[in-house]
Amino acid sequence: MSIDRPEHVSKTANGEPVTFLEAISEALWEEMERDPSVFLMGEDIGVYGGAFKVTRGFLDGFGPERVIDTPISEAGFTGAAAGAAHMGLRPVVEMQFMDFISPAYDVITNYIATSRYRGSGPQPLVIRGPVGGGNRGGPFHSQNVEMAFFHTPGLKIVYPSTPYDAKGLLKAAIRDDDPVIFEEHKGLYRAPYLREILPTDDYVVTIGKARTARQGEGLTVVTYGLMVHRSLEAAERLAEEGVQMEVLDLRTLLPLDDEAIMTSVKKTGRLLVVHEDTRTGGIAGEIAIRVNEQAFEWLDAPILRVTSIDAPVPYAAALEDHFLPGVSDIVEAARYLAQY
Amino acid sequence: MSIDRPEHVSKTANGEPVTFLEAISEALWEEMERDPSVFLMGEDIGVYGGAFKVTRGFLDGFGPERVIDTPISEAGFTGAAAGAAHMGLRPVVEMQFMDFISPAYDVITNYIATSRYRGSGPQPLVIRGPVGGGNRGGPFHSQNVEMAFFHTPGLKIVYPSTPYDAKGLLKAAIRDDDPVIFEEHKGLYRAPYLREILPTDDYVVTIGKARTARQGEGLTVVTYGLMVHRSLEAAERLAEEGVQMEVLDLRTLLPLDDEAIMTSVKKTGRLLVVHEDTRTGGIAGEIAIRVNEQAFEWLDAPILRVTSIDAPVPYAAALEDHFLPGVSDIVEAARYLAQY
Amino acid sequence: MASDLGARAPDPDFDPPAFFTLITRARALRRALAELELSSPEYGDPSSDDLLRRNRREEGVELAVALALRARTDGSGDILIPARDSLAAPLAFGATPLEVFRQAMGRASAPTGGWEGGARWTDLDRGLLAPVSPEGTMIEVASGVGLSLRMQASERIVVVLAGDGSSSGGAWHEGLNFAAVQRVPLLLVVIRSGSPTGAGGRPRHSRLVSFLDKCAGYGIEGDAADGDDLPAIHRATAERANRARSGAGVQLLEIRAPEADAFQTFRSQLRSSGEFEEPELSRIEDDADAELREALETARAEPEAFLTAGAEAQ
Amino acid sequence: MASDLGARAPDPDFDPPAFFTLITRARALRRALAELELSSPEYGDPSSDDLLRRNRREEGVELAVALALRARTDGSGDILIPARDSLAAPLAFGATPLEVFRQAMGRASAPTGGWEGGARWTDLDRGLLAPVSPEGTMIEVASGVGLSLRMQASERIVVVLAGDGSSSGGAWHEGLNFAAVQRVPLLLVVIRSGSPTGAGGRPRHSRLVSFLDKCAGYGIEGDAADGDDLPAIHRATAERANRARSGAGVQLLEIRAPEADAFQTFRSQLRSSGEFEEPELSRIEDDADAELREALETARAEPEAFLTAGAEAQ
Ligand SMILES: Cc1ncc(C[n+]2csc(CCOP(=O)(O)OP(=O)(O)O)c2C)c(N)n1
Ligand SMILES: Cc1ncc(C[n+]2csc(CCOP(=O)(O)OP(=O)(O)O)c2C)c(N)n1
Ligand SMILES: [Mg+2]
Ligand SMILES: [Mg+2]
Repeated sequence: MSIDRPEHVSKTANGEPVTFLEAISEALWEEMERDPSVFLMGEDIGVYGGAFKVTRGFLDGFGPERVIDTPISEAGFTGAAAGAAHMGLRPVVEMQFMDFISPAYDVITNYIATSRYRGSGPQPLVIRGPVGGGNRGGPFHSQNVEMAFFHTPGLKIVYPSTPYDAKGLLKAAIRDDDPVIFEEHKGLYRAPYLREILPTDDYVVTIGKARTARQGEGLTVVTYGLMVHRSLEAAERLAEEGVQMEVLDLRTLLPLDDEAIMTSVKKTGRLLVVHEDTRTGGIAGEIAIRVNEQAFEWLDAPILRVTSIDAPVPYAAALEDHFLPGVSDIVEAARYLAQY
Repeated sequence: MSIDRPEHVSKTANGEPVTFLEAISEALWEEMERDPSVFLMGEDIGVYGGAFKVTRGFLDGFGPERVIDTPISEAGFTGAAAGAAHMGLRPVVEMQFMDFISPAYDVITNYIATSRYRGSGPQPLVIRGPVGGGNRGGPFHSQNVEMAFFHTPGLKIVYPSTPYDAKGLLKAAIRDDDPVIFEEHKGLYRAPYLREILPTDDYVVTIGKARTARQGEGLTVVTYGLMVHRSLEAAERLAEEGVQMEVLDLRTLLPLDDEAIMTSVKKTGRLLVVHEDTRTGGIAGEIAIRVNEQAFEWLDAPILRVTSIDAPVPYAAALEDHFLPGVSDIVEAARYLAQY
Repeated sequence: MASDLGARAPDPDFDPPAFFTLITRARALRRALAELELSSPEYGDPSSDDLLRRNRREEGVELAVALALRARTDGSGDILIPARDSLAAPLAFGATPLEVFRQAMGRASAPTGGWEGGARWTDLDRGLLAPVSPEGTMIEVASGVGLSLRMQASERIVVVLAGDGSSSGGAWHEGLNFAAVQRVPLLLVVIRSGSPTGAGGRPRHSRLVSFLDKCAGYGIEGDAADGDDLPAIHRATAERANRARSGAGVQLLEIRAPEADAFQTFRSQLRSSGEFEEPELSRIEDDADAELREALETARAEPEAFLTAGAEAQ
Repeated sequence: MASDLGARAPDPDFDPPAFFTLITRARALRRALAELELSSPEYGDPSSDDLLRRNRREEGVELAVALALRARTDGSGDILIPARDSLAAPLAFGATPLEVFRQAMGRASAPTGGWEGGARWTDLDRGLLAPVSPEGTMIEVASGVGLSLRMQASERIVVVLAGDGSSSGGAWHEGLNFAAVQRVPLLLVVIRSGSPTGAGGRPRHSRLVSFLDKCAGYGIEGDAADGDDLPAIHRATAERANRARSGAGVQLLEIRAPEADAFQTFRSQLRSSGEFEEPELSRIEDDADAELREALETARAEPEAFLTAGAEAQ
């Protein structure tokens, strides 16, 4: 299939740098071109092009059978994706904001995640959408949703931090036979500092593999999403103090890349987990117990974490800034660990 | 208000021992007698008396305004409970099986849990129902649901292991101004070994306080629900080997009783977390990182865990037995830790 | 109630002998499972097994519906999503008692290898898609199955069997609405059990009088049939299925609560109509019993399900 | 469209001056918020703010509805659950522009102390219950509010304002069905925006023609009114509210998509009908502007919200 590509999904082909958001659009476009079984569903993704314009021009390119504007019915269209996946299609559904995935919690955890176990076969589908705070979106347009699903066997969860990874991981997710929840931080979508030139060749980034975003010997920071960049900023500051922080970008949260985590922890002996999601029941806990199980003897200090506070994401700017983990919170915790 | 109590909720008054299930029935009955704002909603709880007969006789005792047979509509009646709670009532809703709480995930996490933060006031309601495996119930009648909600600020989660605690904690939950998720393990409901004579006086068990189910110096097992009894069995076996296991029954999962956990860990230096819920993303992680944060220097060994495996609860007996954590799994892990 | 088969408009496709064979097998299977105390895996508490269970009278309804559909074994037929505790309809789509026993007994040889019980497994070649317990979910899933069929411009349809109570749930609504908007070839068969007034000890699920009253609100088509009138159910199913096949979008078929024991009624009708002699009927029953006995023994002798290493990760 | 106020059956309770004052304030408030670039807190992406936002023409509808209800300040009135981005209806129930500014600007003095924005706060004395974003949830919550009112045998009712799109969600269905089954005094006002055919760039949410077609399926009562005919909306609301008050159970009121700018239309009607002179209208507008300016300045000067120690645990 060959469809005239609109300019905004041709940047890589033209050798131009792309934003995080454009990388996602390109991944979707290219997978739809490559594989006619891939199709999209979501609220306002067609005529309107999506709340964040990720699918602008897609309806024209692929038509209404493959770019389906749905009712406001997250459970309905996610369940429909499950049905279509049984029939050999590869649906990619967009949650307008990932906060609105919760009406689909039942069908995702009880139907989609269990399908393979129940002998009903694979569920090659992707649920993607914007997450994260810092946009003054208040409690229902700012959530991170990983911990709602992290506990559910049968799902994969991907949360990229760069355009390169976003494109490669989304392609991998679409080609994966398991259901993948794909989180896109709104703070990354159009961040100018992330623009990068991507390979013109088709590539994927393997699901389940972390990435060392910065090498260091002093301590390990395990993080993902927007917090990768906050952590890198913190690392710069700490480097001035002579502390070399290693930053591990998980990229995939489920399954966790135990090997990458343990390798780094065994090297540095100190672990700080940084996540934007709220504290209690955040992913830091699972990482901590895995390190206990697999690398306890290498620990020179307690495993610590920097996270949002335990509350809904507040609306007011001042509250939200206080709520979110900041660079200085990371610097402080890392310094403490380095000196431990 | 004084209503003739049927015999099956009069055992304590008559000085007879009660089962776990009867303790729950008594708590509900007594709270409804004490406080006219308490009322019940759920599927088949009225005419039929509930799938497990927890509310047998309640419709006769309190009438259809206070014992409401609902449609199969977990989101609907849980949302209705939220509305009634705003109006000064204290609804107690029953999930026929807690597995079916998932359609209500949205209203619980986004509405009920956030109400107080959003300035909409407290939500004095209880969501209770049967949980847990071992009954050959298959993937949809066996789940533990704590980790679906543990990550949500604004909720409390209670999971008792004895008739005494079940009665006292359910009363406390009903009187609490915050929303409480109350898990009742089916394996405890009618277990003869749990029958006990309860105080005839009105009493509550404070939410948020763990209980030392067995004293020991060798290592700490932190657990809850049915696994308390499995752990006590393991403790007996280990005692024969000279290992003294302390068993801490959390009783409340959210908020966690950090103080009790740290006190025990500081005493034994060794921690094993045992939960029936599946492994990845289970509560063991949060406990592990809290111990790292608060008691790392006291640890003489890695924090380990014994859990179900990462899968839906299987239907077949042989699979389910393999899936669930057994006494020998606990013995083995505890022995390893004691010898570490 | 179809008190007189012959007096109705003839339904050339309704095949009483085939029907009798199936209902005999279905009934024998349910009884065997009940004897195994395995018929109600959903309820650990034995005191609740009289609750909520699909009324056995619905066996007749299920078969009358299923026999009006295109059951194939090569993946070219209709897709049937049975109710959570259906047995009869899956049999009509080629599920075997042996498979059901293996499921119920948690055998390694069971279609789901022990992960699920009952007639809840998926075999798309036979057009069987396994339901999950949470009510309504399967209508959402069916909307996507139907969407795919529509995209393929196939003549196949997807059929969901559901109780009336499930209509109170959000999943029922979202699935039906999405399917309606997308005009997918979906036939939803609502089998009523409760009385609409909430009388008779059954809780009230809705204030509607007939499910047909729901059609306009979704912009879909519908029909209703008496739960005891098996030929009428068969005919109405065939009509609705044809509408769905021909692009008319979602079809709803309401089956009013059956009151008679379909097996007994049907059996005496077959005899009194002179279509069958007693020995013939007895032979069919004996065959079913023999099949079941053999299947049961086979399943019993087979090894239990086991977890292969790394099964957690599948 | 109410092209001629005087020609209609008189609605003694519809009070044009009160209405004009409120719509003037509501409109001024919305404009001020828009200027503050705070009117659309839900969308971080500025390019999407033309999408999905409550059409400002709906201000007239909201007020015509709200003014037909019992707004009290001592907790004895009706309970209003506005739409997620309502401004006009809350004003009619006693919310003040100052409070809205405080919310929007995240002031410590805001009714929610900075935790939420917009006119989304709860004050049951004034009968205001804050909506959350997920569509449909508030109908579930309203069913429980109504249940409580019914238990108290009060004459109060609960009223939900909602868009048409939210009707596709499970929460909408479960809430409405539960309320219908329980016969609670709930009035659901559905304000249509999209075209039912999905034309005009708006996605299709349903195949229904009118929301009244949903009533029989839930066993509830309903009525419809033209979105531009404010007195008709007012009258229909009052009628439905009375039905709910008198125990007739759930009421649905469909408001067909308004097409005119209610403020402009209403203003010229007031003038051409001779009821008001231009100076009088201008004075009302100036008063509203003055109120808003003052409120804005007050809110601006106030301190930002802050987290008190231990706020996490609340
Ligand atoms: C969402 C959900 N809640 C609760 C249950 C538990 N449950 C199993 S069967 C049943 C009754 C179903 O009634 P109906 O849909 O009318 O089916 P029938 O048994 O009458 O055929 C219930 C409540 C469930 N399966 N799903
Ligand atoms: C469950 C859910 N999904 C998605 C959204 C995002 N969203 C906000 S407004 C809106 C459109 C609402 O349409 P409608 O109910 O018709 O209201 P209108 O804006 O037309 O008045 C959507 C999809 C939401 N609020 N809730
Ligand atoms: Mg039924
Ligand atoms: Mg609308």
